[in-house]
Amino acid sequence: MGKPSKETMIDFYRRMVRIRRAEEKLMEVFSAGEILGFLHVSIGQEAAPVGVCAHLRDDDYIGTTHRGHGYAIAKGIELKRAMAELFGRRDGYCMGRSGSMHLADLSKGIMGANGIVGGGIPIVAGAGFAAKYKGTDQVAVATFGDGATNQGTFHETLNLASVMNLPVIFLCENNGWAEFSPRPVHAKIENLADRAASYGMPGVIVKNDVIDIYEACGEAVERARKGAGPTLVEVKCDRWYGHYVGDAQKYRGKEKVDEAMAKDCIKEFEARLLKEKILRPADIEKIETDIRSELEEAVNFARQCPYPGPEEMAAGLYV
Amino acid sequence: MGKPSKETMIDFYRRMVRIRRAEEKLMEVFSAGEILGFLHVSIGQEAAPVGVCAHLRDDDYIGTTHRGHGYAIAKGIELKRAMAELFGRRDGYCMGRSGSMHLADLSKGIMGANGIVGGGIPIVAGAGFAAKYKGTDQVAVATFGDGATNQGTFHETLNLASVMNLPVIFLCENNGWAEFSPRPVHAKIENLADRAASYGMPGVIVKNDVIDIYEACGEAVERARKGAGPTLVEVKCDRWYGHYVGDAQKYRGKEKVDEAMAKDCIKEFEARLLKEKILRPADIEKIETDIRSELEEAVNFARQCPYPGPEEMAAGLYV
Amino acid sequence: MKDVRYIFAIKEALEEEMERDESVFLLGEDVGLAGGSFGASRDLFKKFGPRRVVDTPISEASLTSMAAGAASCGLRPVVEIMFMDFVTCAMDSIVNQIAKMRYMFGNQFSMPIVVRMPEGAGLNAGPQHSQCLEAWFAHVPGLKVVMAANPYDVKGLLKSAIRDDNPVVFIENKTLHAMKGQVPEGADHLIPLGKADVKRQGSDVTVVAVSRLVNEALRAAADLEKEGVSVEVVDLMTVQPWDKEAVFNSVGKTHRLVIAHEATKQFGIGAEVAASVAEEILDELDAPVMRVGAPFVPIHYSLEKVYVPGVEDVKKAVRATLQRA
Amino acid sequence: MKDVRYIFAIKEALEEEMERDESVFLLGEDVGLAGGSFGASRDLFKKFGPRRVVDTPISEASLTSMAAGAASCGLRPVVEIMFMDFVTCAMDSIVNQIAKMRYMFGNQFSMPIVVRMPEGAGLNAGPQHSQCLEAWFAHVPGLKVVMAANPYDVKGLLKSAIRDDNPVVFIENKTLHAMKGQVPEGADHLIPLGKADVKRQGSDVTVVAVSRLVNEALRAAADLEKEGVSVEVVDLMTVQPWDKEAVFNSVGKTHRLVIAHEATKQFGIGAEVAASVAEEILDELDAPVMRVGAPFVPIHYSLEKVYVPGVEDVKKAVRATLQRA
Ligand SMILES: Cc1ncc(C[n+]2csc(CCOP(=O)(O)OP(=O)(O)O)c2C)c(N)n1
Ligand SMILES: Cc1ncc(C[n+]2csc(CCOP(=O)(O)OP(=O)(O)O)c2C)c(N)n1
Ligand SMILES: [Mg+2]
Ligand SMILES: [Mg+2]
Repeated sequence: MGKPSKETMIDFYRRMVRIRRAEEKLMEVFSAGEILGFLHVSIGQEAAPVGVCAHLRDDDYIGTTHRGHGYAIAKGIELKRAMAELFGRRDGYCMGRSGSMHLADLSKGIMGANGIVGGGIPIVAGAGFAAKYKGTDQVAVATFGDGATNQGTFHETLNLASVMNLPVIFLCENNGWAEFSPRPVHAKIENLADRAASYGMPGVIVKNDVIDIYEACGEAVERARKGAGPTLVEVKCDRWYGHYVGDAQKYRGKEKVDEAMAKDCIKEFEARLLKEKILRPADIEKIETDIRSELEEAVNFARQCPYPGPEEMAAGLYV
Repeated sequence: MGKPSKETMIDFYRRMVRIRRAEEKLMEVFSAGEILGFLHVSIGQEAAPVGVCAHLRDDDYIGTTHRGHGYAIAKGIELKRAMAELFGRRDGYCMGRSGSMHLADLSKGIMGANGIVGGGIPIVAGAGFAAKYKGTDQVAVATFGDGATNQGTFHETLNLASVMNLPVIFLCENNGWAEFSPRPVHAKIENLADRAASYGMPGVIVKNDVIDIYEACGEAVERARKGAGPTLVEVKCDRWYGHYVGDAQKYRGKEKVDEAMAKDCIKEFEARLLKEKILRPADIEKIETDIRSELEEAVNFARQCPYPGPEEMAAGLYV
Repeated sequence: MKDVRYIFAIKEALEEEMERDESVFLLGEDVGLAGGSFGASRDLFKKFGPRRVVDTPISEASLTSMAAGAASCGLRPVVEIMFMDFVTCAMDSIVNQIAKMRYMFGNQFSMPIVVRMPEGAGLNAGPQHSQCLEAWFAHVPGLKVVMAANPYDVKGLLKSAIRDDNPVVFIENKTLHAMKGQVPEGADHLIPLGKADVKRQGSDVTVVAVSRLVNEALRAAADLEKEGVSVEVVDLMTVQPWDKEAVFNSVGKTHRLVIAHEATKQFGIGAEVAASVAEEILDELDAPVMRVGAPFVPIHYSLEKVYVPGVEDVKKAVRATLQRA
Repeated sequence: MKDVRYIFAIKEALEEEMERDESVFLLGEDVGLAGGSFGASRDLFKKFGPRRVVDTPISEASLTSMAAGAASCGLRPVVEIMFMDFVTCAMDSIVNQIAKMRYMFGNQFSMPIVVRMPEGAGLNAGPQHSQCLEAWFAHVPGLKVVMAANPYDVKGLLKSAIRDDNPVVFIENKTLHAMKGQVPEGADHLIPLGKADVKRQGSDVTVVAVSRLVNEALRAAADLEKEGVSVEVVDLMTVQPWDKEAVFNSVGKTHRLVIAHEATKQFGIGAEVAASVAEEILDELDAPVMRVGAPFVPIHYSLEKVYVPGVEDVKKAVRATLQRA
């Protein structure tokens, strides 16, 4: 794995912006009441999905969480049908049955978001198990937050993956918060990657920088693909908005929020690309325009999709 | 905490022998069909209960497992009523309701054995929580096997105890087996004490020697008592007999079993005490005789206790 | 009496019992600083401090068992499971440990613990955030199971649950959290566990309901009155042990029975009520028993309104029992 | 046909299906080298190797979900939970994940997984090793629940369960493991899920039973025949979805119904059968429905024999339904 080329870097940038704009659009339509239920955005955390998914093929697996739009988009979900799902429409990926917390597209290896904290980690390990069982070189990426690392399933699954030598990457986005409680409520240690030692697997810490993440995940994916076993990667990042859209983060204080927002993985990367003349302002404008119209299209698609009919509710529970 | 005195050393010896003989007696009456259900003995592992309980007061807590007779005895359970419980009699500690896997005597701080692997660990932490809540200097000891350290509750509870700074000692008896599967099936790492680092707590390894255990646990208990938080102690030991009485350990091979049995924490301690002239052969004889008659008495007591009557079954489910 | 929201009535119950008894404490995810995900412990952290209002990591299994350990040592924990769906992570704690500890240890100690959890659909939160699982707990010897339909009841029942020396699974309904109702002030408002409440007298049909469906049944009864049908609404309030006598008395009067809950109808708690009637007072029935409950599918995100049973379903069921003379 | 023990019939089913389909594999604690705690996979490790007979650490929650992940990627896992009591550790996996994955992900994949677990008392293994919890799973949309009463059935049902593209909770009874019975040789022995089996024809009373209680009911029927009572025994075999038609047909013939299972009677699966009868074919009943099930206490170590329902309880219940002309 060499350094990313200029084209790749521009692509990373475009992908991060695309996630950002998509989630901003979601916040907008959610606030307008067009999307129901809970909405958890990952704004400020776009580097990790782009950095890890750059190494993944369509037949590699990824499992996400309640805060999983970024990964789904980076792994190749179609915005139209994803939007339709969040709008609860029949043409959504889950036929309008599940919304944001359960976005999935197995054809792209997106195994599904999960509403249970820690619930998805072992499921993704199961995809790794299947790859190993079948003798393919597919890998599986389990993504989760810092809060999830205190669930029993985190521990059990890292141990299982380790003793079974599964091709799994455990990717923890440590944004310092689990809902409304900060890190000290959840763990005494600061670096969750240290927990890898309990399972005899490597643990790696990276900052919220797409290139750093790309490189760290590249090694982890390579290890997994060649049968050398799982890795735990911890990304240090910040949560900009509240736990869910509508959470005013009073418990956190405006100052701390401003501090978090000041660190922007997109703006920082943009500045670097501009400085290194990899990107010109005109490119940025073009990227933004393209994304904007793609998103308009996706939202319009979703809006005009029909809701599932009541008679569809009972269909498909069993094969 | 100084070095143990000669009297204390003799006392340790006596306590270990008492546990050994009690379990040998249990095996005997179990094989004769006088005890029902499952029986898991801890023969070869007597050093840990004696070493840790030497630091505990009656109002300190301990929680045990399916293999917990040793701790219950070391913490001060009455052999008579314990035996009666295993015989399923009305005068047993649990009124004959529960048998070996649920031996408890809260008046001595024995919170109960647990039939669920990993199930007792958080319950004991709850006792530590209560002590802290009440502002006492009581401590709580959770005992469990190596196999249990792969359950989610092990992880969750060590983390909880750590963030809450609870007065708990986590005592892992690493006998290298969980039922019929050896260590490599269960964990990639050899030293389970290393897992303490995941919670920012000290992890200590000791060999199966009562004095070593006594000293390591002394430090851990002291830490807990003065409010400095939990410790994980790993005792490296061997399982002599099968998982339960009746398990011929074919999966293990006679040679390996012989190897394990060659390491005897009692015989080794005895040899040392004899060599150092702390103990004379006549003392040993006296100890054995006393214990034998105590055990005869306990078994006779149990035998003559009545079974609970059918009408007692429904009593006491609710207060 | 003053007008109070359901969630605030819960808070009042917690606050009063904590004031009354130093051994009562709260434990759960975000119950402290944040005051609970739904606000049940708002301001209690400020008032009682981190010793008695304890934020935890996300560890449902172990925090619940930890509370059990504390209860066996004389404390009275009130655990919050944020959504009932997450109690699936703590089933060993509740079923193998909490429910059995007193009995299996020969009555050496009691187990005064309350595990609160909001259930139900209504927030479009999807299949893993909307379930109603009370039937599981009702099937477990050693537990009590309580469900409250309005602010008045939730306060009185929760206070009783906290004072009870047995473990109580205390189930709220998320859509009731915002409901307003008259609630007595002062610490003496206690509603006994194990007793049903006849929320409306009637003579033609008995509707036995729990939680949100009690309110739906009352609405149905009001509507049906206009059609000349007199419906008696019996709120079980405690599902385990349930008040068979009250139900049988009512059925003995009306001879027609509908049972309504939001949980999946199949193998739900309504089945036990219907079965008991068919077993013990079959002759009282002048018409088939009807059950109202959710259909046999996971909770559907965008068809939630279709999914959730409500007033119309109760009316339909009542009418069905009346088809027979 | 040859005489085979129940546990060995399970092994035959596993072995045949593994031979037939490369995607079938076994996963669980001590299922490999040791051949399973009760011997269900004896020798399969030797035959199929560690790739397909996979020993795991003690991690019920995660190993079950791991199997689910593998199933969503095209494998067909058979998970062993050593004692049903331990499934309390894996309820999120089974209920929030396995049961819902196909539906909530819009039918993008199926979930061909079998989770085997032995239930029941009989080994004096005490309150945490003897429970019968099938009612929980029957209440969960998305799962199938299967219980087999003898070696013939267990083989045919397990093979069908493994071939089924839906998740199946497959419940054995520990005391049946040693039972001998005639079992067909060869791979074609399949018993369809969702169909009940009339194990004995009769005209006076219908006994609907599952698992061990089917055999107890057959014993009861043989005894009662001597008293001139003709008992029809219907083995549900599949508890979810259960064969309402078969039960209703039988009740339509005998007009008297007893339901028998080992699980705690209150809120057990018998309640659903009784409730459905009271709801849909009430007029067919000539006498109150009777249920046989365990009393409402944890399983008692030394009074296990008193605790466990058996042939005498079935007889008593049958006689009770006959008291009414
Ligand atoms: C088992 C379970 N417990 C609690 C919750 C409620 N909950 C949803 S997200 C969340 C916090 C998760 O924190 P983290 O893992 O750090 O992810 P982040 O939200 O920061 O991305 C909690 C407690 C849940 N969904 N599932
Ligand atoms: C949740 C749960 N899973 C499985 C079992 C079955 N089981 C009983 S003891 C045991 C092995 C425990 O090994 P370890 O913790 O090392 O203790 P040891 O028996 O070696 O003392 C297992 C798997 C159980 N009792 N509970
Ligand atoms: Mg976080
Ligand atoms: Mg061990």
